[in-house]
Formats: sequence, C-alpha cells, structure tokens
Amino acid sequence: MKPELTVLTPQDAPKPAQDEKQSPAQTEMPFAIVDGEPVTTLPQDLYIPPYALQVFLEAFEGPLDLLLYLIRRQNIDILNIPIAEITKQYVQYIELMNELQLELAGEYLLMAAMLAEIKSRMLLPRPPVEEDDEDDPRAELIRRLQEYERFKKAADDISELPRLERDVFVATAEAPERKHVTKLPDVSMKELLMAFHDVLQRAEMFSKLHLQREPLSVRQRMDEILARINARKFTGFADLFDPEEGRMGVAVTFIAILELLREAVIEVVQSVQYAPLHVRAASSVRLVSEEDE
Amino acid sequence: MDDKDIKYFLEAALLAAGRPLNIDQLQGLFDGRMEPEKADIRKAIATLNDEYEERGIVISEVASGFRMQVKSAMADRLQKLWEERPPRYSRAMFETLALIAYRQPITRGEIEEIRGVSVSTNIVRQLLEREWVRVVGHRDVPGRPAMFGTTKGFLDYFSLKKLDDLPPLADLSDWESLRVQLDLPEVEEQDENDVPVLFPEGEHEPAADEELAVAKWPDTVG
Amino acid sequence: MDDKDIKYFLEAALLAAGRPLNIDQLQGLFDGRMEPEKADIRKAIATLNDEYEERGIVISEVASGFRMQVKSAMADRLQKLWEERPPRYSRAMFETLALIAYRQPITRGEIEEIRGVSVSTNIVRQLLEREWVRVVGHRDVPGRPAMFGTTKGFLDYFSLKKLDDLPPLADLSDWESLRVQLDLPEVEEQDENDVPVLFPEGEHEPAADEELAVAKWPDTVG
Repeated sequence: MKPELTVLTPQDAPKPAQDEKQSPAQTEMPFAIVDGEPVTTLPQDLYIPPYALQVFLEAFEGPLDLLLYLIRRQNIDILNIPIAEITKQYVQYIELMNELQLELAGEYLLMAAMLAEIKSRMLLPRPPVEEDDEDDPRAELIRRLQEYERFKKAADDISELPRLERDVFVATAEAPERKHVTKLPDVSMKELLMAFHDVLQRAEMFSKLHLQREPLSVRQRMDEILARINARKFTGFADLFDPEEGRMGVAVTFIAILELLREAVIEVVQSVQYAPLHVRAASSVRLVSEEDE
Repeated sequence: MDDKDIKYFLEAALLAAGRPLNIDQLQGLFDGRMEPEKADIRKAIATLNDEYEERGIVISEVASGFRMQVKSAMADRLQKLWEERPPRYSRAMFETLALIAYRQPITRGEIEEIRGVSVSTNIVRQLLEREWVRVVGHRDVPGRPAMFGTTKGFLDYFSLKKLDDLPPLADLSDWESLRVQLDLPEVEEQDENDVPVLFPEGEHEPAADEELAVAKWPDTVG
Repeated sequence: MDDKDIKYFLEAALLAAGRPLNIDQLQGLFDGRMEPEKADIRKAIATLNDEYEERGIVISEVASGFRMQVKSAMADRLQKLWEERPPRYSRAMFETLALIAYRQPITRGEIEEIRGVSVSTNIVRQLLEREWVRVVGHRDVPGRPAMFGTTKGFLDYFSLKKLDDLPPLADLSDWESLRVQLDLPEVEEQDENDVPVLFPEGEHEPAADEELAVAKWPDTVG
C-alpha cells in the first residue's frame, strides 16, 4: 500500500516541538508528514524510501546540498570516499526522480551532467603530464562543495546565535505620561539647491525643455499680484503698479502681468475702448489667498 | 525557592512582559512545585517597591494587574527618548520643493514634466503639511490641477525676506561661485566612478558624499 | 548629580526605551549642566550590572548600544509569558543571510552561484522587511544588480556588537585532504586579497570583518 504523503507548506505546518535547538542542523520545521508522522530530520543512512523521496528533496537547498548530504552521510571518513561512488549515488537519485516523474529542477540535472563527466574522466587513463588546472571539473566541484558547506555551516551557526524574541527578551518598563513628539526634518538651502541643480540638469539632458533663466523678481511679482487679485471682483490694472518702485519696478510688474496672462491665470478686461484696464483671476482659475487658508 | 528568588523572578517577569500581569498570571509562571501563595507574591511586590524607593521605577497596580513602570518624575526627564527621529526627506521632495520655489505657480503635472518622473501624493502632502507650499489657485485645463506656490513660512525657514533672495538660477550653473556664496563646505576630490554607482535615487540617504556628485556637474549644465 | 543618580537615571532610561541606546544617546538624555562624562556612564552601567548579579536582568552591549534584557536563564522560565511562538525562518533564509553577512556586499546572483540554487524573491523581501539586510549599492554590471549588506538591526537581533563577532567561518580541512588525496591540482591560487572573484573592480574596501572571513582560506586552499 502506498503510504499517504503530505508535503507541508510553512503555513499549515504544525507548531513544532521545542526541539529546534537540539537539531538545528537540518531544518527548523517538519517538512513532511509520511503516514501521518511528521518528519523532522533526515534519515541517518542513504536508504530513503522512494515514496518519501520527494519530501526529502524538498528539504535540500539544491543539488550542492544533496551532494553534500550524500557525501557526509556515508559515515565514512571523507578521505575514503571515491568520487565515482558518490557520482553513482547521485545519478541513482536523479534516475529515481525521473521514474517517479518528479519535477526536476534544472540545477539537479546540470549537477548530474557534471558528475557524469567527472566519472567518465576518471575512467580514462591519467595523462602523463599535469593537466591544466582550469580544465579539471573535479577541482571546480570540490571548490564549490567546500564553499557551499562553509556557508551552510555559517547559516547553522547564525541560526544558533541567541535570538531576540526567542532567547533574548528586552526588559521594559512602561512610561505613563509620555508624549509623542515627531520632529520635522531639517532642510538646508544647500540640499534644496543641489536638488534643483540636479533636476535642471536632468531636464536639460533628457528633454527639449529649456528653462528660462528669468529674473526671480518676476516670479515674486507674479506671486504678489496673485495675492492681490481675486476672481470675483476686478482690480484696477494701474493699481497693481507702484510708481515709487521706479522704472525697473514698474517694468517687472508689467512683465509679471504679461506672464500671468500668457499662462492664462489672469484676465485683463476693458469695458469700453480707452476705459481703464481691469484685472481679475481667469474665470477658470480659483485663487486661494494665503490669509484665508 | 526563597523570598529573594521569588522577588527577582517576579521582577524579571514584569520587566520582560511589557504589559500588566495579574496575580494569577504571575502565580502561573512558577513551576507547580514551587508555586508561592498569592499573599507571598503580593509581599514580594511590596518588597520590590521598597527597594525601588531610590530608583526610577515602580510596580503599580492597574486594572489588569501589576505593571512595571517608570516613575513619572523620571519619565519627564526622559522625553527625549520619544522624540522620534525626524524622517529624512527624499531627493524627490527636494526637487519638487525647488521647482515650486523657482517656478511658481506651478502644477504637479508641470513638475512631473520637468522632473521626468511622477510626483507622489505623499510628497505634495508633506510640503503642504510643513506649510512650505500652498495651493495658490487652479489651472484652467482638464482636471483643474492645483497650482502651487511657496509660503511666508518657507521664506522664514530659509531666512529669506523675499523670493528674490533665493540664489538666482543663472548662478546654479556655476556651482563653485554658489558654494562660496552660500559658504558651503569645500568638496573633496573623489573618484568619478564611486558616487553615481553606489547610491541610486531613492534608495539612499542623502549623505555628505552627494555633494561630490553634484560638484562635478557645472561644466555640463551650461 | 551624584553616581547614584546617574546610575538610576540610566536604568530608567534603558527600561523606558525598550531598545538599545548608544553612549551618545544616553549622554544626550542628561541636562547639559549635569551631563556626565562617557566614562562615567560606562562605569555606572558596569556598577548596575554588578548590582544585577543576583537579579534576572542585565545590560548587554549590542551593535546599536546598550540594551536592558532579561537574563537567558530567566528567559527560559518565562516562556509562558509569550503566547505566540517566535518567528521561524527557513534554512534557505539563513543560508542567504549568512552569505550576505560574511560576503557583503554581495549580489543575489553571487549568492545563487555559491548556493547552487536560485534565491527566491520572498527571502530577499523577508530579509529587507526585517531590516536585517539593506541594499548598499548597485554593482556596475549589466542590470545593475543590488548589492546587499547587513544592518545594525541584524547584529542587535543576534546579540552581536560587530560583524567580527560572528562565528568564524568553518575551517573545513577535510576538503583539503580530499583534494590532496584525489591528487587534484590546487583549487585556485588565492592570496590575502583573494576577494577579486566576489568583489570585482575594487568597488568596495574590504572591511575588517571580511578579512576575518578570508583569513581562514589560506589553510584550506593555499
């Protein structure tokens, strides 16, 4: 009878036992239920029942991890493991996976191909002279396994460090009348200018937009004019000018009005020919004055 | 378990819990065998409070149990702890503010056009909340977008009497003179390749090194 | 403010904060006039820890500063306080975290190369959201992949003061024996500055902690 096999996703995993600290090496939660029994550790030998293979494969972090497992679970001094033997076992696993029509990740196949190549090379007579280091795939495989195992070990080491929320608890005391104050960030003129510089540069680089370098006084004056007029009633055109400012000031005001007209923010109206000009906000523009906000 | 053990165990429990624990809960924390009487627990808490006489903490009894708290006299002196560190404004925020300052009245769409990327609602809200910009009107185009301008508060913050006092645009092309004018710190020489690669927009905090990125540009920005 | 005042003020501050406070922050809590020297603050913390000898709490130093915490012996007995189990993390996450911690700055592609398997977006997001890792920059290669590094929050969470305090990378000498026994050529010439594989073009300066990670290599590889 084929045993019932359930592969657990992290969401429906049962609350694990307190044994995490004792067996942190392999996995932190049961990764499968075989015949109703949660499986939390990998078997100590290589005889994994075929029906459980899929779940064990899911417990591996990839082909390197599987290969490492096979090598380490030999329970033999690593010195005595012929790489050909390991290769054979690995390929057996891959074949088994194929028979069971398990979805095979490309990485596993790639590894199988690499091992097969190593195996075939070892069957060939040794070349009399030193091989080119670069060409020896065994060296590369061992380098990768070694590197991977170092970090696999490091991952275990980190997972065993005392952890906040699990091993370490912060001691706190309540402060009754604490007031929350959020300070606003400070901004310097420098930051503002750098940002502006930046955006101008981008605008010039990436678009046809050419920002006019007009005197700010015009913008300032546009602002002032907007503050003085509104949409409901007309403001005398002449009232917008302050003769005391002199020729320059008057000119700036005039340019500001033209600019506002151009941007259709204001309208200039005249009841009859030669009557005084009046200004108001364009009917479609609603001005909000700073004071009545 | 002697009195001292009970006392310090209760102390640790209340400090670790970070919430009030009632007498049943406190009692339940002890192993069955060594579980003290409730009266012993109350006595231990009283003893602890005596010991805290000189200290800044106290165990007070509130509706849901006993709670470890900082004495209010102490809490007053600790206000600084809860002053949240000001968030940092993003580069996008500075650019938006600068465009509003120099190009007002300006709509969000116009800002986006110049910046080449969209302006988040959040940025506009930040600026409005800070009362550095205000809506000065609405443009007569579909959607009637708001036009933004700066406020007196903005001028005050940057110690400007009027918008005119903002450094003129033209000067921005000459960063060096601007630096001198604003008395900005000298920029160090740095390798061309470091800065742009490591700190792309948005993912970094504007740091001192950003000046460097900018410092190189004047020649390119005619 | 005498020694006792300083001591109890610091105690209350650490308890009220509920997070690590560094020496500057602690000093900054005092009024300007009575601000003690940093050495005095350190001394006061040492004194407090002496006094806590019998008690269930201790001030420990982590990356972001001093943290008041429940002693681990006590914490075991207080497990009942927390109804929720502590969050659990997958092996894939720890492997990714370990690679970032020991090999930072490192890109996702480089992590995948060493692990021999792809790193899910989910794991990266989890690490970023926990604020254990952050994007420290982008590698200047096609696609400009993000380079990750660990944060102070990571060190705090695992009660470490600095990266140097991470357990040293294992010296897996049996691999070396295997290599010799198989009569394989030397894996790769690696000298002290063997980082080039992982850190091309000197985009970063190897920090002290990296040397630690690398320092073991000569024995196993060389």
